[in-house]
Amino acid sequence: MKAWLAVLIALLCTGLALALGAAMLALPELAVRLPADVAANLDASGVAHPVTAVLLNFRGYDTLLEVAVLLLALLGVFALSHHASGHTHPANPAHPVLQTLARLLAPLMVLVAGYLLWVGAHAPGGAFQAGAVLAAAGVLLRLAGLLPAWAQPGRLLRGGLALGLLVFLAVAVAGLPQGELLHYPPALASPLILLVEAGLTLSIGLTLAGLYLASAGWKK
Amino acid sequence: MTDLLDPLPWLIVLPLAWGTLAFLLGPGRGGRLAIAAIALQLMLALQLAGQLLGNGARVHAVGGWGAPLGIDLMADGLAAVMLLLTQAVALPLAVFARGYFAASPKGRELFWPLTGFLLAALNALFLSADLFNIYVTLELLGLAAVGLVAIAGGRQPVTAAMRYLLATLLGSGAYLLGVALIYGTYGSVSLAVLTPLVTGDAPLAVTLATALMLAGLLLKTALFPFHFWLPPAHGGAPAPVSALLSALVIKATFYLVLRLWLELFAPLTTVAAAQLLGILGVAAILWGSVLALTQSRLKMLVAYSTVAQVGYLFLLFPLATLVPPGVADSAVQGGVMQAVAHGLAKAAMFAAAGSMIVATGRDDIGHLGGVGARLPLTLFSFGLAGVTLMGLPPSAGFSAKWLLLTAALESGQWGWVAVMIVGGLLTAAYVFKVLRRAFLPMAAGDRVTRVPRTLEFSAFALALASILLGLFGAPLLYLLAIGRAA
Amino acid sequence: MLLYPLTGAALFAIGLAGLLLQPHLLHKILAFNILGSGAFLILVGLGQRDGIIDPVPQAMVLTGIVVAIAATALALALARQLLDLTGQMRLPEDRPDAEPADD
Amino acid sequence: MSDTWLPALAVLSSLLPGLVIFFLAESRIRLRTALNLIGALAKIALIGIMLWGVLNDHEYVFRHTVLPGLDLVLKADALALLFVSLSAVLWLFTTLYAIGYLEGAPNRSRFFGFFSLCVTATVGVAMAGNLFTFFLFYELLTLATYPLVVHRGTDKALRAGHVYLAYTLAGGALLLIGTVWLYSLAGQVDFVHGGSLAALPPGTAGQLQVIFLILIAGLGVKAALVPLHGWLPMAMVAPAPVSALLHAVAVVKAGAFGIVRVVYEVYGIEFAQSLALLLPLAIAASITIIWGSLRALFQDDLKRRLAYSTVSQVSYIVLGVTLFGPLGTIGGLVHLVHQGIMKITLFFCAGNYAETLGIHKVSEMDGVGRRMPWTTLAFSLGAFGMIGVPPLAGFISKWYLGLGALEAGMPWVLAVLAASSLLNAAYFLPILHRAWFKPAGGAWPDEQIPQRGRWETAPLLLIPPLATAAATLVVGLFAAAAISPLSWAELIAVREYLAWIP
Repeated sequence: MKAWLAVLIALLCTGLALALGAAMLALPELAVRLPADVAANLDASGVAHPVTAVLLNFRGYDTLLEVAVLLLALLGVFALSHHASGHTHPANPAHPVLQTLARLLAPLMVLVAGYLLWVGAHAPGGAFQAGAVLAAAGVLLRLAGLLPAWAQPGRLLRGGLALGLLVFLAVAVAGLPQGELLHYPPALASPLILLVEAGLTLSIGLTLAGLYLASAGWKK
Repeated sequence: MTDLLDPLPWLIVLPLAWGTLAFLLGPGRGGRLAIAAIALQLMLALQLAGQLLGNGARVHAVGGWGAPLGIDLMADGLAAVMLLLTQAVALPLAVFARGYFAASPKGRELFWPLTGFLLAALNALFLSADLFNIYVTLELLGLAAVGLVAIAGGRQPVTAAMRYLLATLLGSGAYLLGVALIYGTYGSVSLAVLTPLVTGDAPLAVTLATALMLAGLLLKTALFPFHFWLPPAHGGAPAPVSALLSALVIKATFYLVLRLWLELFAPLTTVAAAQLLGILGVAAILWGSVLALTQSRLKMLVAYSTVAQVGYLFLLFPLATLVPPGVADSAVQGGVMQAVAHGLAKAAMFAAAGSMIVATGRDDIGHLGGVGARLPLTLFSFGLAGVTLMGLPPSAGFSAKWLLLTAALESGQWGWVAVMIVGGLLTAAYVFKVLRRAFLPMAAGDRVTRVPRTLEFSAFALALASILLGLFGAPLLYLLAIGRAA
Repeated sequence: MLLYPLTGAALFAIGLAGLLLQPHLLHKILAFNILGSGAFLILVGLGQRDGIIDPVPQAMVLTGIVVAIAATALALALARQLLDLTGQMRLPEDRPDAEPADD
Repeated sequence: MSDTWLPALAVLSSLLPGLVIFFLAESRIRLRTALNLIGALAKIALIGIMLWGVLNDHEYVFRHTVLPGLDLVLKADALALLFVSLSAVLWLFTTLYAIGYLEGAPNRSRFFGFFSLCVTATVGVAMAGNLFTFFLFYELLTLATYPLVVHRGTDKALRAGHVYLAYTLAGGALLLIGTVWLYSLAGQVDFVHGGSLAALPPGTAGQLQVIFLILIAGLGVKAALVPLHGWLPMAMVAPAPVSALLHAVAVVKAGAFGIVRVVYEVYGIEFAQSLALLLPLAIAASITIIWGSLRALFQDDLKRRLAYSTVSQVSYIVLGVTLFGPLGTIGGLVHLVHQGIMKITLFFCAGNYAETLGIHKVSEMDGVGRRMPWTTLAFSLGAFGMIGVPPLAGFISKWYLGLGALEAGMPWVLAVLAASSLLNAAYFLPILHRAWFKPAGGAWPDEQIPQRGRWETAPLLLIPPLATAAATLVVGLFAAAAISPLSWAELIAVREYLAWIP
């Protein structure tokens, strides 16, 4: 890249940063204050934790699409690995200590995931955090040589990956008789959200793990 | 019970569902499912348009909370037009894709799931009335598009996909920063809530946000000089993918630019900014057309034609900004008509090009001889699509040109008239470059095999639609007027 | 009170510069993440600039993070395959359309 | 009901067969021929009905709104029918001729498909009820003709097609600008007797003059007004039936006819006169007439010579339009028909010489009159007509043009007419002399079709030129008859000048 261009870009970025700073220092009073709304509707939301309430109820639609994005990324990776040279060679044998450790930790991590999922209703936590822990377990097992890379997912695995989104969609549609998408009946809000989160935990865990495991088999 | 059959949410849920199911079915499966589902989506879009014509624009408060706490979906005339375009283009393309991947299977494994998510993203984007939710739909759209570019594998497509991904991520990054600034200023991301709050004397943060969001969207729309990523991406992907991307994906971000410009940011728009957009459009028209003329690969020619045609879309801004309302209406109608015309015609053109490539076994304009004799219907479709792109009557492209020309003349902006005329002639130059070659007899050593009928007829259907819309375009304009503050 | 958003502004600018200037794809991808984090900081930070904790931007940022992860993963996979195909982790400098088609 | 649909049907009667023919296999010759003839006859029948109606002061109008404030209007009035009947009848002959001409040639489905589209466009041009509709079919005509011009696929043909497109698309662009500009000034400009622009505020006069210039330039390309005529001589590489189409039935006529519409029914002859637009146009036409004839003198290639003769002859129509007064109008309009009949005869004959004996150059024509007497007879009739020998068609035209010139007080036009007639004689008579009186110089260049009994060439090649040659005689002899082109032109002139004649 030409030097003058680099300098120009650097200058522009600095200018942007300064402009942003200046803009932030000159902000008016907020016209809309959502925290109050959130607090006011928290009881009706079916969960006690405001962030979870926003994530899965008030703005649950964002989350629905977010889950789709996650699965979509994995589809993209699978699309690539259809053309990746060299396929699943078994994981390279790892140190026995690592293997034993992984064998011990994996079940524990599943347990932690379950806890995070449950606690999400009233404290920081929830499906994504839980899924991340599950995924970590998957990666750990792979590193320990206990899990093969996923060249192409089998029917069962595909089912697991899609489950979260399908459950979420089903619940979303179930809201239509109330008038809108994702409109939980107040009485059923918390069980429905728990159902969705459970499905998401599994699928997000598998998806995140998949994002690593799908390309793990490509040739070096 | 009527709520359960409300077309608006189903337009988003349905493609998500069938995309996921197609993934469940396994590599390469799900074509029939997709075609059936898209046909259903088309009916839903028509039903929604009918509802709008009956009762005007409508809001769907997801979760029942309503803005600003919840997310609103909003369907007005503009959204309905784009929804109709999307489903109407997707249906023939799905039929085309089934035949195409049967003939050349490279990259068929995940085409259907990715397409399902792509259509879901488009529909969700058109219906969203929430700046942050639009960000999510943008990312869904971008990743689906990148995935589709890469499905064929190989050096050129993967490079193109990488370039495309970085460009689209940068674009949505800028957009997201804009959203953050807006929320930080007003405390909401709902268009309905924000529109009355944004005024001419808005703080610096909002001006910055406007610039950042529009710039990000222009990058995703591939307006000159942000077009660098488009030709390799659209020219390198399998034909059905190229068609989807050129016809629909760039229109989505254009739609956002238009909506934000006309509604949320209207108080901040200036003639200077509008002129700048118009000038970039002119540059795009000239640069894209000239490069299209110099291409030797058919798909690259069509891809550069997209770069040029995107330019036409942006001519509407100088014609619609701070001019008498009548003129502005005509300009907006022209711009949207151009988007629709190009959507149909470019889909037809890429489909026809795909058939020619399958038939000749190579992507080379120099070896199209004999296509005219062996694939008359395909060449005819390519020609009809070309007529629309040239803006010759009777075609939707002409209606668009007519509306824009009228706006230009009535606001006394002669420069744009000249541009549109010259652009039309340049388009003719590169379209006839292809037609002339295809009319020639087959060269020695070349081969032109027959292609499945579905390939030829799906392309023809799209091309015919782009012509007929030129004769029966009035209803579209009535629909478009719904919910627009005249 | 504006510490976070101001930091965010700086991060965004740094990320932007990196994304544009760094030739190596891994650097570009990291730069994109820095850029994203900057935007997230601004979103959360400005949201609670008057001292009241606002859960809405926090939820938005959680969504944004997941999206960013998804994008990063796809980007890494693409870069990885590009490495397999071309032996280098950078986009060819020459004009993209000048590349020979390999199909 | 049927009244509104008749014009649309007249357009469809060639559009539908054309579209079907596109997708017929090469081998389906009989079906293709049947479709062609059915279409042509159906069109003639429809036109016959409308002729009768219009004669009794009836007008057939078809209107369809394309966009708010933009209507597609097909209107069968006297002027439209003058042109439509000409092209419909000549289309029938040309189709017959083409069937014989292209026997065994490749890509015939494509050829006849575009052939029908061409005529569809011409009928649309003729019956267009406003400028937009006219523009629509004018452009369709360009697109439909291109594949015919390049039909042979040779480099020469491709280059000719290139030039043809460059000229006509540019002309179309000009026409579009003029049309949009006029619409933005005056709203929808429907074609009405006496024009409609006179009502506009006087402040717009300057704009209207510029628009007139743009419109005429756009139309002048197809009408081959010098210096916009460059494409026409090049386009003669096309097969003979296509030349007939270009020179007699469709393309140049569309341009000339457009000028007629713009002068009489958009601006109105009086208003055009008051804007001082007629004289410049008259001068342009006169220059074209002389220039075309001069160039024709020096062409050895027969079709090229005929092409330049067309450049000259078509401007007679334009000239007649610019002569302020009914007689000039009559002269111009009647020549629209007469030139068509005479020129198509000449091109048919040129095609026969080429197809039968491989004769392309005038210098190869020595003694051809003995080998092909009937063709040469037809050619001679056409040629004499062009020169203006009484009582042939051309004479009638020139007679009325002369009277019109005097009526309009432009006597210098007589000089132009006289000069061009002399030039016509100068480039036609030598051909006839060679053909009839010089002895044949040994073998013909490339004899394709041998003499078979009385048939000097294929019947389908011989009958059309004989028919049209006979027509040149008939329309001249019986010019006074009730339904002759002349009396029809008089009918139109009366209606155009209704506002003006007390």
